[in-house]
Amino acid sequence: MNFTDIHTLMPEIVMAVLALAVLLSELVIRRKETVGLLAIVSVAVTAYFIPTSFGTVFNGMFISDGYSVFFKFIFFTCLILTVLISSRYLEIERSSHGEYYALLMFATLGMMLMASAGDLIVLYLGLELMALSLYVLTGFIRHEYRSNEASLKYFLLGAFSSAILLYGIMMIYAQTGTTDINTISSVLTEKKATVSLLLSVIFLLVAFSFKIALAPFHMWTPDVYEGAPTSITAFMSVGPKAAGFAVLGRVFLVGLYPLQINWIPLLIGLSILTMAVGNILAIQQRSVKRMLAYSSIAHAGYAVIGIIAGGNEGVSAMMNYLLIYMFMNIGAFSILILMRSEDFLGESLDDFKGLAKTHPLTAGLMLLFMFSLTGIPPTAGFIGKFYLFKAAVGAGYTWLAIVTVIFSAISAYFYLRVVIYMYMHEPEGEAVSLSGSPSLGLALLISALLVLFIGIYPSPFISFARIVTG
Amino acid sequence: MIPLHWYLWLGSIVFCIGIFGFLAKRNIIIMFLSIELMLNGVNISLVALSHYMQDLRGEILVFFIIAVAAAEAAIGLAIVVSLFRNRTSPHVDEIRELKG
Amino acid sequence: MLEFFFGYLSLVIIIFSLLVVLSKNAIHSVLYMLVMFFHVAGIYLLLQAEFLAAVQIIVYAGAILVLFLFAIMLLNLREELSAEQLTDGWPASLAVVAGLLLTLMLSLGGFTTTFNGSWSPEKIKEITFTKALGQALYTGYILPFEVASIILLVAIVGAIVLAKRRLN
Amino acid sequence: MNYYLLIPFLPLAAFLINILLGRKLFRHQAHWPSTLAVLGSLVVSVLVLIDVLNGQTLNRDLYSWIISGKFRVSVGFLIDQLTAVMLIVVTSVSFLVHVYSIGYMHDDPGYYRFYSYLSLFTFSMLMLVMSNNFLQLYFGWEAVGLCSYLLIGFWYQKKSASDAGKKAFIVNRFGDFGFGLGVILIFLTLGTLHYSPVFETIGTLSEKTVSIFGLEMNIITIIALLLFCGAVGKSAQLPLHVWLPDAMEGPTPVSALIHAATMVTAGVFLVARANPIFSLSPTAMSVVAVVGGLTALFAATIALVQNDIKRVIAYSTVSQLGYMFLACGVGAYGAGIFHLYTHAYFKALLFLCAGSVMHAMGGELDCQKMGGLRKYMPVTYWTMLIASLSISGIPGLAGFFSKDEILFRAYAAGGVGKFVWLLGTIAALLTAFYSFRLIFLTFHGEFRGTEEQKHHLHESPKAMTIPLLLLAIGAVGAGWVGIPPLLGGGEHFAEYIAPVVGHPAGEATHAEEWMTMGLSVLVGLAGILTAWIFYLRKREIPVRLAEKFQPIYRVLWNKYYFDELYDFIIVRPSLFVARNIIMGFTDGAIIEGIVNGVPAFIGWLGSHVRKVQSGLLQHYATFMALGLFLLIAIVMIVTGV
Repeated sequence: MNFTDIHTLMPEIVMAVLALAVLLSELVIRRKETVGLLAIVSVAVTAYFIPTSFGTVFNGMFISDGYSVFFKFIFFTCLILTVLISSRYLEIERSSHGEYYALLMFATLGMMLMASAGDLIVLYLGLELMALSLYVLTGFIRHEYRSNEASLKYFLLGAFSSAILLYGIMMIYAQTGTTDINTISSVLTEKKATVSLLLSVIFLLVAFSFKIALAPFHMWTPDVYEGAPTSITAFMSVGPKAAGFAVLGRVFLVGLYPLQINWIPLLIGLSILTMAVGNILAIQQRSVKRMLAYSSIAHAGYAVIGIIAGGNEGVSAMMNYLLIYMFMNIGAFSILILMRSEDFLGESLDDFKGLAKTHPLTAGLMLLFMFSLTGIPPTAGFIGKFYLFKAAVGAGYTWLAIVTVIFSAISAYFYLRVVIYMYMHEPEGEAVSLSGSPSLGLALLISALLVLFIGIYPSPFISFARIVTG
Repeated sequence: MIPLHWYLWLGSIVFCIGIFGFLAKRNIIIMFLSIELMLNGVNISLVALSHYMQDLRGEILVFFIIAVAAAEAAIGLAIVVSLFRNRTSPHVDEIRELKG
Repeated sequence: MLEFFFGYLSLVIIIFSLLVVLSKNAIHSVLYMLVMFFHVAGIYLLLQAEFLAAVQIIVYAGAILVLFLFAIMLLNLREELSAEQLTDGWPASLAVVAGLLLTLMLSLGGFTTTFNGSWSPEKIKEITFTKALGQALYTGYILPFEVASIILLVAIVGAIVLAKRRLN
Repeated sequence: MNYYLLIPFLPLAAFLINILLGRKLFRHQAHWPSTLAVLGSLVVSVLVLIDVLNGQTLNRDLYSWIISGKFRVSVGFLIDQLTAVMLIVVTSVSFLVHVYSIGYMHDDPGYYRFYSYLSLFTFSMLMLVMSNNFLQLYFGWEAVGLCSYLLIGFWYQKKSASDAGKKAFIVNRFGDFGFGLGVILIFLTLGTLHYSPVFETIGTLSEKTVSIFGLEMNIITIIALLLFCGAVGKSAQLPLHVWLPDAMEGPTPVSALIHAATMVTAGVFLVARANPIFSLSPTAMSVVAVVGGLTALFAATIALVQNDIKRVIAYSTVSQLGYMFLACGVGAYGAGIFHLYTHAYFKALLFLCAGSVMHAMGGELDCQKMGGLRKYMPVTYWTMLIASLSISGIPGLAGFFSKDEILFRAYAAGGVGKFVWLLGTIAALLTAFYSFRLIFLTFHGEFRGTEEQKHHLHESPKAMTIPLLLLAIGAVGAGWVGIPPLLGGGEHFAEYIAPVVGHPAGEATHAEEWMTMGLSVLVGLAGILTAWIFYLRKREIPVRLAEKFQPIYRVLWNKYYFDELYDFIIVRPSLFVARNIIMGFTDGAIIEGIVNGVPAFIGWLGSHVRKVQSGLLQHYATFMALGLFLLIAIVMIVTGV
């Protein structure tokens, strides 16, 4: 790499430097909100360097292409929305700000590296950077036991999955003599699918499945999502998951593409199992936060269909789905944060009883997000699912699309149950008092508008994803 | 010359002992130590592969794995410490408030 | 001769790994681990990776294990000694792990590599492993190297955040 | 010509403003955004009409919502002669109703809600008429239906209102189901839903038949009949007319706008819009004509004896819609649309006058308890009189030209046309009679209500009377654009609409034209005269007639027992099944097995799978290891190692 290629790495460098700045800013900045604002400005500055960043450096170790840029766009938006919904929450939980935002930015940096990784070494390091930041963020509310427990579970299982990932990388390295994803692909095209090769594929598949929470490697998700601070849950269910999909797509659809016929059946099995587990267990939940955790598992099961279908069509459908999922999911979590106050969790289904009477606007927004998560037109969720199904049908997996539709129908039960609780039940006890803030309102507004906008006018997003993958 | 697969066997044995420790031990700290065992298994295999392939990648990856392991240890043990502030049990089967 | 060293090292590594897992006393586990780490370093030496052997001892034995010892000191050791060490389902775990080990060893058996990179043992011997690794790290692998430094920074920040006392 | 976008989106903006901010900001000012928006739409509609008159039509997709191979869902606008007429009708009546409601609804607690629904309705109706494809038409169709249910049940605290809303909803399901099937069939056979390719290629299907229950049917006929199903439901034709009279539970301005001038005419619009499909199927055309003719007569007979003024007007609406279908059925789509257009004004006027009367009478609807209101509310009286003269077909007024056109075209078409012409002419007699019965009972004679009501009698406020006057102008003058050549006119309307719907077939001599025209005027006058004799001169005659023809009277009074019939053949059996059979089986297993079994099974499954999620880290790790192991095992087995 020459110094002139530095522009390719500029977004990452800027993000790292600004994350350090945010970390230190708490020493000089008194007002907490300003730190959050600084984080948002940092994202904007980083995003500024994105358009000029296209290129491949370090012998293909770092790739900035349309694919990675789309994912970085998701990460940035996710980070901004998370910062917006965090400030009020941190106040309620009485936690410090500087490290929180800095760790969020480091996690995002890790995700950016994952999306751009052209080499398994960079991929591993990016993944660890993200994961380590997230372990800390999950346990950020130190005085709360649930947060500790979630953090511990996440950490131990995460480290376990990293070890499995490393074993997989080792196996791939043994078979191909390289860790470069493109070279792996070209070496594999000339090789027969031996058992040891398939073993390495499985190790990688398991490790990535853990990151995107495919069953049966999903089991950390509900516990961690429930125990983590809600703002972090919102972040985790979107950004890191998208990053997991980014590496899954890159490694499996580029590096391991020659073995496609071997891993597709496995991924289909995992996808169906994931949809089943996510949807069926979500029905059982009384806590909306935990229900959303299971729902995020189910949605990962849907999104994987994009990778199964493969090709421009499938990958762009998967990317769009993740983008859409971000808005509807962060929106739903924002409502949960809105319900949270000093001595009130506001996570139980019963807390939503009669919300339409006491807080019609909040209920209306929740209705929108629930509809979108269910996939009811004209919300964005419908568009996301539609293109996934279309990709599946186009790739010859009509039956898989039908299975997915059935599971979506089941999912309507628990999403619409929230709506029924809000609209058809009378409020119980004293009215829920909302703890809104301008930034939370802004996050809700952005999410709601985009859920509607993508639902009504999806073509720019669809064609954007098609172009960057094409 | 020692055959390459001896090293790989050694690595896989250590790796699997690590998995067993992780699955079977009740003490979180020993579980964590087991993960270090798994990493060492991977490291042995990687160094051997690297040596036999006459390529540095594997060794470089090992270097990074050790660095990350150090970072993981710091964070993991900090999590354990903050957990012990609220509960004193080191036994993983007593840490189960979040479930269902 | 090399085979003998390998046999000794691997035997010790396997036995001590098992001891780490099976020992009742957590402190003993850490100490067994220490022995095992030294022997892994021996394996690295056998493979001409003297720098990694040094790192293994300095970082693993010197830093990581000390952290572990520190954490173990927080436990109530007396209670710990009398407590059950293994989970109820350990036989099932053993079965799964044994199956896994079997498949891994079967598939890795007789594995040889056909790849021949540019870093032959002679060349490494000539310019020393440390220098070779250093050159690679600071040229082609500068990006992951920098990322690793950020990871360590995050670890420091994270550890402080998690372990410091609660604000007011 | 991009400003046409403003037409639907101004009301949409008003809807959003009112629904989001109304409760806080516009509690009592909610009419401002909505009314101004619809005024804007009206102005733009006039501009569009001018463009269309200058020959500028437009058909383009605004954007595509979903593109998937052949399947394209897009929002698009088709602006042609037909659309332009509909736009004028919808926006003008909607605007006047908005203004009228300022006075009518002024102290209702749901004021902002009312206006937001009105705006939403206007938006949906405009999207419906401006659509350039069947799917958007269908969505608009459902959306106007939704607004209609919301507005019928606007006073949801009142049980009859919410029941009427439900009834409208359920009855419309039947029609919409057919309509939906029709749209799907079009897509399946032609692979597109855009009007222009559909209409261009529909002819290729003329040879295709399918066998239904052993009956060979042309596929075009099936499509046309399915589409007509939707029209029958929405436009309240036989036998799905039962919801419309009940819909009068909604606020009166809503009745005027939705249930007289706009939404209910969507069925006619659909048939006219899809005329290339209908014209290819003589069978479907005959069905349309006969259903229209029968409905026209049938509804008019019911209206003869009803006392609830809004219901009389509602039946009158059903009857007039029948005329429009009659016209479409004989190929005179232009005449049908012409009547739709004139009818919108005089019928909206009738409803608003009725609303004005209700306002004065404190909500009273029984015309037997009124009388002599002429003195107290002159504006209402005169405008209602104009509307009644118009609907009765008195020469010179709007209704005369359009009704005469329909009857003449029906006669000229021959065949089925002659038959429906006869039905229409009889219905015209009855129309004049019941319209004037209403006028005489309400405004003439002695006041028959309570003293308190008499004390309260007053003319309505300006906000209400001005729309009445404006609509009266429409009721008089709207027809002048379609004066037949026979009376020295240029038949401008028929020429104007011809590019969309073509010229009606059938020839007739001048003598015959004079005959049909003379006859319709004659029966109109006869009807008025009879009403005058019955209700002002010799009030005992109707009473005696009712006694003498007791059975007929009872049948009419009970609206041919349609509600009872449906109650007997549909409602009760379903309730019976629901109560006895399903309830009976709940202790057993069959129905429960199906209805509750699936969710119960999933619940049972979930409660067991849930136990796996034990909270134990080891379990999770074991499952991961097991998953890893199983994946390996599967691959090993499959690859045969």
